[in-house]
Amino acid sequence: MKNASLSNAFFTMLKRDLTLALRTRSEIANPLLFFIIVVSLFPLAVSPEESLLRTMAPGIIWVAALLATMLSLDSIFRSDFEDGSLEQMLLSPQPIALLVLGKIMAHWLVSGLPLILIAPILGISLFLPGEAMFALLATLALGTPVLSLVGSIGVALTVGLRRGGVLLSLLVLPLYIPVLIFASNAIATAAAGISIKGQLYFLAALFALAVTLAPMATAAALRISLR
Amino acid sequence: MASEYSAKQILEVQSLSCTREDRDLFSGLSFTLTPGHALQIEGPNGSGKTTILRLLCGLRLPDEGDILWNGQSIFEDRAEYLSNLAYIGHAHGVKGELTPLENLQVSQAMSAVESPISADEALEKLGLFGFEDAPSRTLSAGQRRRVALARLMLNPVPLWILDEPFTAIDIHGQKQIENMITEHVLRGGMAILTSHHPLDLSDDHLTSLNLAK
Amino acid sequence: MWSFIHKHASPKHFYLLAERLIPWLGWSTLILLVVGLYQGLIVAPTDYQQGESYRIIYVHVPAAWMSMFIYMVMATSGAIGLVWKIKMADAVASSSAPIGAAFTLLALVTGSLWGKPMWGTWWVWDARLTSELILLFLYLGFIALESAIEDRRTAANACAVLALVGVVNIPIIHYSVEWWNTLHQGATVTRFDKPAMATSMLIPLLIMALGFKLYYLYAMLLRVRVKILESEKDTTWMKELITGAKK
Amino acid sequence: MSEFFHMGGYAFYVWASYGLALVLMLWNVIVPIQRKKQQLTRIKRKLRHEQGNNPAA
Repeated sequence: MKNASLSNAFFTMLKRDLTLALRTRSEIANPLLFFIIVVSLFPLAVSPEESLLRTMAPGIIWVAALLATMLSLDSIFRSDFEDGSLEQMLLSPQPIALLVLGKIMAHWLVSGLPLILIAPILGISLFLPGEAMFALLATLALGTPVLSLVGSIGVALTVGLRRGGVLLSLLVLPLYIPVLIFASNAIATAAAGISIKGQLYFLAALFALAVTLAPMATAAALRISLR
Repeated sequence: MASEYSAKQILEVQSLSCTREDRDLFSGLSFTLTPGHALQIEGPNGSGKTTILRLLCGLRLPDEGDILWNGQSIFEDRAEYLSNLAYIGHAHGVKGELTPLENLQVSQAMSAVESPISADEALEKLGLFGFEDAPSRTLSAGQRRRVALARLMLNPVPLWILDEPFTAIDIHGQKQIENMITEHVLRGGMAILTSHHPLDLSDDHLTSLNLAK
Repeated sequence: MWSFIHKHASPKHFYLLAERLIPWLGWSTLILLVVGLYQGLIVAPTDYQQGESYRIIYVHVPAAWMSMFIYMVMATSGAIGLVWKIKMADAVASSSAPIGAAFTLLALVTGSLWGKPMWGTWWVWDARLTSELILLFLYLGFIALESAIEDRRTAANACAVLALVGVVNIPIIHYSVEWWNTLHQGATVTRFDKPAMATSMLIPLLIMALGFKLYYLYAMLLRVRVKILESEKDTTWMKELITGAKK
Repeated sequence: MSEFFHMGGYAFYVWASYGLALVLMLWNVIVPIQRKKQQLTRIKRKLRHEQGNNPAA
């Protein structure tokens, strides 16, 4: 397997999924709109009072980011499963984990990246102090790929099921908890002006662990689901 | 015509058996496929035709028995076997949002074989001249299946496994596909297909397997 | 070596083995639990700080230990079933899930029942209780996935992957929750500590822990036996066994 | 004896914990035993049914 064909397979898969996502606009817009709406629910539900919202801002934004990613996970394999191209991918001599990594990266670019770009605006709407903005962006940049990677394992396990949606959240959300804890805490600590190196290192470690192990687990799960 | 594929590529199926919801579809199924031969599998719906093809591709594990490619089980060295195999299922995997050209580029990148002809030529061979750039969803079901079959032209592999390749194809198209298969087999390739469509291959090139209990 | 494992891992041998083991396990579990309860509830002295309420420990702590232990067993047997395709390993994993979930629930509720007299609230976001709660979600995810997939073998393999992913995440979740808990500790130490364990208090705990382990083996084998009856009902050896044993 | 049940005022908490433990542990024993009985009768009925229509077999 010449590595030229390996990288070619990876980038073709990435380009393929990106073109597919760009051609169905709604796939990008929905998670983003969901993210915005959920964040703007909290001031209505809790209180518009500044000091309260400021303390809750990190948690609100991160829980909303978690749920938005969860919603968009289904699109990674669902349409490919229905029209048989997932079968073709499993029958390719190229390593499946690599192809899966390409798909997950495309999913992150379509769902994770927009969240990062829009998060500062929502941060401002929740009175998040300026010092915390960097922490918000850094934690989202490190955390959302982990959400896509770990989420892809869950979606690979439930791709064959008709009503896999709710089950997916039960499988995946517990695995998101470490990311949620360190990310939302990092923003809160940064808001208080304290250095957040420790939290960022831990998030980076989770990212490294996820990017190496998750594609293999997803590949195994796909082979099982498509039996 | 010298066979393009080395003679030692043999597919051996040894006493394969498979059950579905504790109703055994078939058991003790054994056959050997050598270059220059085709196997046509017939049988009523639900008799496990598609299941056998999925077993032969290694997508599904048999309950008992084994499948060997060049004497080695296909479940051990997957990449080796898959680089010699092309499977076109009932759901053929052509993305509606992508154009035929884009679809072929993706399948080309995922195979490990250099393609002798360009994607355009492959599409032309399947009578899709002029449709290369239209999104596949605007094509008819038959045309979309031909885009899938064009993969066989683009990535030449010895073993073809085709599930009902003639569905939704018009008469003229069926002739074309039939020739494609017979040429492939006469060139020393191998094919396993489920279909009731008669293939004009002499008996020493074609064996049929009927699953009707 | 493989033939030995495959022979003993065959449903037939496993069933006969289980049939022989189950009565012994049942009785020894009962004896151990009775002795443990007697020691824990009667013999063990009253704790000078917590009075009698600390006796909940003899159910809470063994249950918490078991909830973790059983998830490890599920992940290992799932891996064995996934890699070596041994059906019995899948049966062990899926039989262990409900027992593990029950122990996790037991640990959670007894934890809250123990917390109430000490701090006046039913639930406190203590590190161990929170980890236990997340472990319960992992168990429920396992059970939900297994019941969602029709084909038995696919379900077993999918759950094995989930259990393996879960088992990799358990230490990470545990560390994160501990770290998160120390952050929000604040001044009042609501540490959820076992009282200083005098040996007379420790012995019943170990007896109960052993009793719970035997109980798990007993209950799991009961469930595995039913799974074998369901999956092997058409085999000749099963029919002979049933027709032969006319009891 | 009543002092024992009183559990130094914590009777409810202690006995609730042990009661729940008993219920959960019994449930995980009774359910499989019942399912075993049901499965056995189902297999026996199937066997009788099979022997019924081809007694020679």
